[in-house]
Amino acid sequence: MNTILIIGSGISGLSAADFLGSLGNNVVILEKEGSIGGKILSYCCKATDSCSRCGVCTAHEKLADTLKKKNVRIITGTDIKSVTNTGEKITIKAERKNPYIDQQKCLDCGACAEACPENCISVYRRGDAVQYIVDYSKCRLHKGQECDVCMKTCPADAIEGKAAVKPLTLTGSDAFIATGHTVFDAAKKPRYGYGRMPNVITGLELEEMLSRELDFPEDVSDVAFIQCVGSRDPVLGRNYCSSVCCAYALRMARVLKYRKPDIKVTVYYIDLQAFDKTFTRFKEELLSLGVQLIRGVPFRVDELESGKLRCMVEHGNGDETIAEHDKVVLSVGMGPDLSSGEVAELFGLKQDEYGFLSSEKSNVYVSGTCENPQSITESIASAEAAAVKIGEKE
Amino acid sequence: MEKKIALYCCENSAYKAAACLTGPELQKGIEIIKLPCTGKMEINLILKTLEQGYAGVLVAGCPIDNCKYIRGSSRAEKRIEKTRELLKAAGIPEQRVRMEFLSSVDSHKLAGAIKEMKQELEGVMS
Amino acid sequence: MNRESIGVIICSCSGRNLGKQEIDSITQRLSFAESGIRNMIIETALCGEDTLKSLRNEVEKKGISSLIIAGCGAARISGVTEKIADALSFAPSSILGVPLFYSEGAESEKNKLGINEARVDKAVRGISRGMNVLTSQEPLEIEEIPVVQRALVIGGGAAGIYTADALNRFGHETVLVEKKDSLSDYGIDEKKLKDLEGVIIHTGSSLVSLEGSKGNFSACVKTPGGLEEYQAGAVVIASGAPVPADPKKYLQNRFGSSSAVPLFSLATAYSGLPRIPSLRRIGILLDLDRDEGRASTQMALHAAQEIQKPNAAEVFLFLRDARVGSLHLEELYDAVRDMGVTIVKYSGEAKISSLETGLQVTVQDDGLGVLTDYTCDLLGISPFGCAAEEDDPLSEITGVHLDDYGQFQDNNIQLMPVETNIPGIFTAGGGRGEVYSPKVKQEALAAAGEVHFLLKNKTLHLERSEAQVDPDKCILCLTCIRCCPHGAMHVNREDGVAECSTAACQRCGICAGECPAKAISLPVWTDEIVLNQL
Amino acid sequence: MITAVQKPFDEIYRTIQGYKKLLILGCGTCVTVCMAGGEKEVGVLASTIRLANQKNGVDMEILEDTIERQCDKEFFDDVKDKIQEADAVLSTACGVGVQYCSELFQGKRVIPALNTKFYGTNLDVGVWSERCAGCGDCVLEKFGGICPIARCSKSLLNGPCGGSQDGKCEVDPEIDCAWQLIFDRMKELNMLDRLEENEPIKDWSTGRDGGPGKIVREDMTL
Repeated sequence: MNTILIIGSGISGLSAADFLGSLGNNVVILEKEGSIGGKILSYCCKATDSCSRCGVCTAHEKLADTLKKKNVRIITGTDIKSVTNTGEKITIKAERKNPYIDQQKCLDCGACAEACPENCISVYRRGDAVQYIVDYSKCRLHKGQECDVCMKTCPADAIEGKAAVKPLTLTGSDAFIATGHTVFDAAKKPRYGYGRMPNVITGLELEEMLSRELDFPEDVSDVAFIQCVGSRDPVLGRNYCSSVCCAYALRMARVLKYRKPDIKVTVYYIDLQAFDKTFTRFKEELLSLGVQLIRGVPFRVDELESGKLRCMVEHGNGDETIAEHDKVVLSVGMGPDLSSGEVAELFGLKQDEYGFLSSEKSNVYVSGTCENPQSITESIASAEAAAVKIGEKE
Repeated sequence: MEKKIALYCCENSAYKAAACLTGPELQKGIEIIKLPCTGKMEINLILKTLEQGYAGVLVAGCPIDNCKYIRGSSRAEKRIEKTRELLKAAGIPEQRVRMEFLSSVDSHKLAGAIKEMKQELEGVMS
Repeated sequence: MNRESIGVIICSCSGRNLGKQEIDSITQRLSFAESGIRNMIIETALCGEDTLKSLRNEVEKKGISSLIIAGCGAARISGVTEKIADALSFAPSSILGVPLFYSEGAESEKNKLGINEARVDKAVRGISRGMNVLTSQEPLEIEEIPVVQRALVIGGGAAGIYTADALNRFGHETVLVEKKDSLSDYGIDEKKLKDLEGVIIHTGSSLVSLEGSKGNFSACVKTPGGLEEYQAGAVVIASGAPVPADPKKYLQNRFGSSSAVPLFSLATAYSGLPRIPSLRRIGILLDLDRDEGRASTQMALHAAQEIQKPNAAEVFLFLRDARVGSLHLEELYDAVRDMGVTIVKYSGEAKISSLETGLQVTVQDDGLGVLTDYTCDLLGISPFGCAAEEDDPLSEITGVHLDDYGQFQDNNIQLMPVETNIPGIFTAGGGRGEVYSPKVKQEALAAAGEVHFLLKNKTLHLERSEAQVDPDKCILCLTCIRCCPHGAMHVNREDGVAECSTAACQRCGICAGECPAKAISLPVWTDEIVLNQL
Repeated sequence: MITAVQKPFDEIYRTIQGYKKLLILGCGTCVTVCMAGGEKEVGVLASTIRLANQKNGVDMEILEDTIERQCDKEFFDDVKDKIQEADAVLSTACGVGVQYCSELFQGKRVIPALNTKFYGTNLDVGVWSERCAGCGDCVLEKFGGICPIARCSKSLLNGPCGGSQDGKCEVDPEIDCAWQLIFDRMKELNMLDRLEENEPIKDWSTGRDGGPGKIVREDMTL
């Protein structure tokens, strides 16, 4: 049976692992971070009483399903050092950070988190998925001290490592690149005041807020979303539509209206991207809820003395819309992951002018948001499609 | 009288969300009952639960269009509505039965619903 | 199930979950001896590999055939029970997990040596309930259903061809059925078509009936040579977007003018032609009845480019929003705009009225904020923006639901990308919603993957836990048959009662909830079992 | 099929006051199909009454049972004892079942829980529609299979009244005008000329107007 090496444990990598594992392949997922799941961990469920089909719950189910697979191994905290590819065999030399928690062996007893003298270990518990995540920056091992408290405490021998890192060598027949994306750094668009004005936040930050809290801050009664921040912007060298931002912004607008019906929500956009199978219905629902959709994105955001944020939009006919909001959410677009260049070099992949990856090698596959911006369901489809190609080879 | 709530959970969504609930105040006086789908929830099952002395029945299922079985939670929604009508007709506070829609990753919504229901019951049952 | 064959495991991993004294207290309170349960195993680190081995021995020695496992949090317990069921080769329904929540975690530290009554209580109640459940149910049989090693693909467009091709490569016998007289080549590279060698292709054919369920469908296909019967293990619907059957005629009828033509014939009609003097102003209209997606936008942009390139005419592109949500579409959009194509983004409805020559398009121009008229000598309209005149008959034949737009597959995230409400039937491509061309192939491959996943097992091993109909109570009111979302219920004509298919039933219990005669029950979830949890 | 709907709860609840032991008796045929009085509905009704009793401090024991049909005496055999034991029977059968039950058990109070509606069809889950009025002299052959007696609000036999508008009835715009349906159907069947024939005044004595109906099949009587 083949061993397939998957780089990245986001939704795309997990979907591929789930599929390939179910077909009986041995799968090893290498994950750079200390946690499994990639970006989905911070996304919120965007359902009200009815689902808006964002896919965050299904992504978590994929995560839990994959964790249950015996022939899928997931190694977190891994840095890839070198890759050799003979065309038949791929050898990856990597370094794994310790302490390493094998989430598949973990019994969720919580002993390690309690025992850790530096409180490095936190629990991520959502849906079916439970993970114990190490914050390496606080860990004694990574400060050059000796420590094996967590390792000794674990009743399931799920924690490994006395030294700070462990070198690994992995071989496989195929490599599956699913390194994901990084969202645009909103501070690079200083006109919107991100980083300077506390009430200007990114879509990702709103996701995190909504995924943890039920109540939106009391004093916030007027929220505006600004679309296409870092997308469709040739000046920034990002002349492409990130395709998912309209989806998440409009879905979150709906959630805000649901949780706090009096809240005023405005969405400033260039073009609304249809993202649902029956998008017109979705749009009609938003309008009936009173969400204001305004074509045109503000030129800048000003903070007034009252603390309000003023947005000014100039329309095609010279008219202006000036409105004040309590909070402005910047819908930051997807860009290639910061590690893309490195990954491209290691695996001999092509990078397009924006930095997105593609593969011309017969045993290296690329899928998910490292290939181009896409939604969760599209990522699942693209991962399965690529996995099918690996499956066909047998 | 202790105001106990029977929390009927769809095993695909709310049950998982309930499993992630921490905070003892939320679990006190809550009995979690697993269902394969809220579409299995019959009106009579709710009424029988109330007969057994539970102050409230909270049925938590997948948001509409998120039901693994397509129409389970929308069927449940209608049945719960019908149950509330029945209770109202019988002079029993309809707040004792409630439906909540949440996905498996929305634990905090469940916590909020339980809290709200407890308060409501406090109001109608004193 | 008799009590002697039930084993109880209380996981005491790390002593954190439950301490020694607490376990003793539980044992005492459950008074196993009295209740007839003699099998009590306590293990630490329950799911370790070593434990599983000793557990297997223990289970065999004591003749245990069902287990209650108390331990873990609810999130983990199902994983643990699955793992143990797997290791012991137990049927899933004969292992019950009783989660011991961790919410009192902080307290446990304090009480490590003492007894936390709340926790003990929870465990005792949970285990007693579990015993009630297990004793009230009979062990379920496992049915082995052979899977027909053949796939049926409906639709010979890009999605269907890519699906059939991938299935062919997997080595599955594949039947491809296409309504038109030839397979489409739109969106496919030529090489692919040759690879379909080995696929049984019926063109000019259509599916007329489909019976059976996952693993064993029997299909009747009407071909030019007569009716063909096929058995198939899985079906893929790739029948294309629901658009008017004859878009050209439809548009002519609707707008009373031959100047309204389908978008896809516009570019081809125009390409390579010299400037046609009478056709000076060409319009392209998107989002007529509903908002469209990237595929239509791409098609419109290409058409605009083709016409504008030789500067043959003045081109107007009317759309509600430019759907450019993919790499390189934005660039195409910019290029088209830079070429001089007038792009009008409108809001609300577009009104089209017929003139003596040509058409007039009246839209609320979103940029200018005014109602504006545009006259066009020819107007290309995207048929994907037009509502289909009638539902696809395939929906009726296969039982696959349509969404609000008449597209296959309910608008339900659990089914996406390629599953449908009927187990064993998948869908890919434009038929399930407008799909951008590069994604069509991905969906097709994903669908092929799902089919392969189903067919690679020669038999389905299914627990007989499907909905049970009590023939004495069933009055054949048809409620269950009409309500079952998975098409699993049907009439057993011999006995005159409703019957449930083991393979199609998804064990959701919707039918049991609906049955007015209370004739249906779900074995693992009878009312007693549910109420027992209280 | 006979269709029925449940009476308002407060009406039912008023009528059962004063009994210490109440049997709720379901019927497993027509009213089960129309979801008004089958085993499930009996359970729901019983639970609701128990809850109301709990709240009002009423001491009442409630028994539940459902038999195959309440319009045939043999089916009552299974519940004979229960009926005797109870102070009253709350029957969720149609009017036939309620009467027959009280006929069989002389001296026992039998209370109807349903309002019997009409002979109808189950158009879809949860939707029933009247199709027959039981007039005793079927005219469907003349009207393309659409009954003007049951489906025209005024039971007109010689064409629509003046209140038919856009195919809808003046009594309620939700109701299709039966005569529009008949016209369309006959046109489809190419039999419009048949509608030219004058329909004589109907003899209503074959139905309700002739007094309570009775059928005797001599060849079948024992």
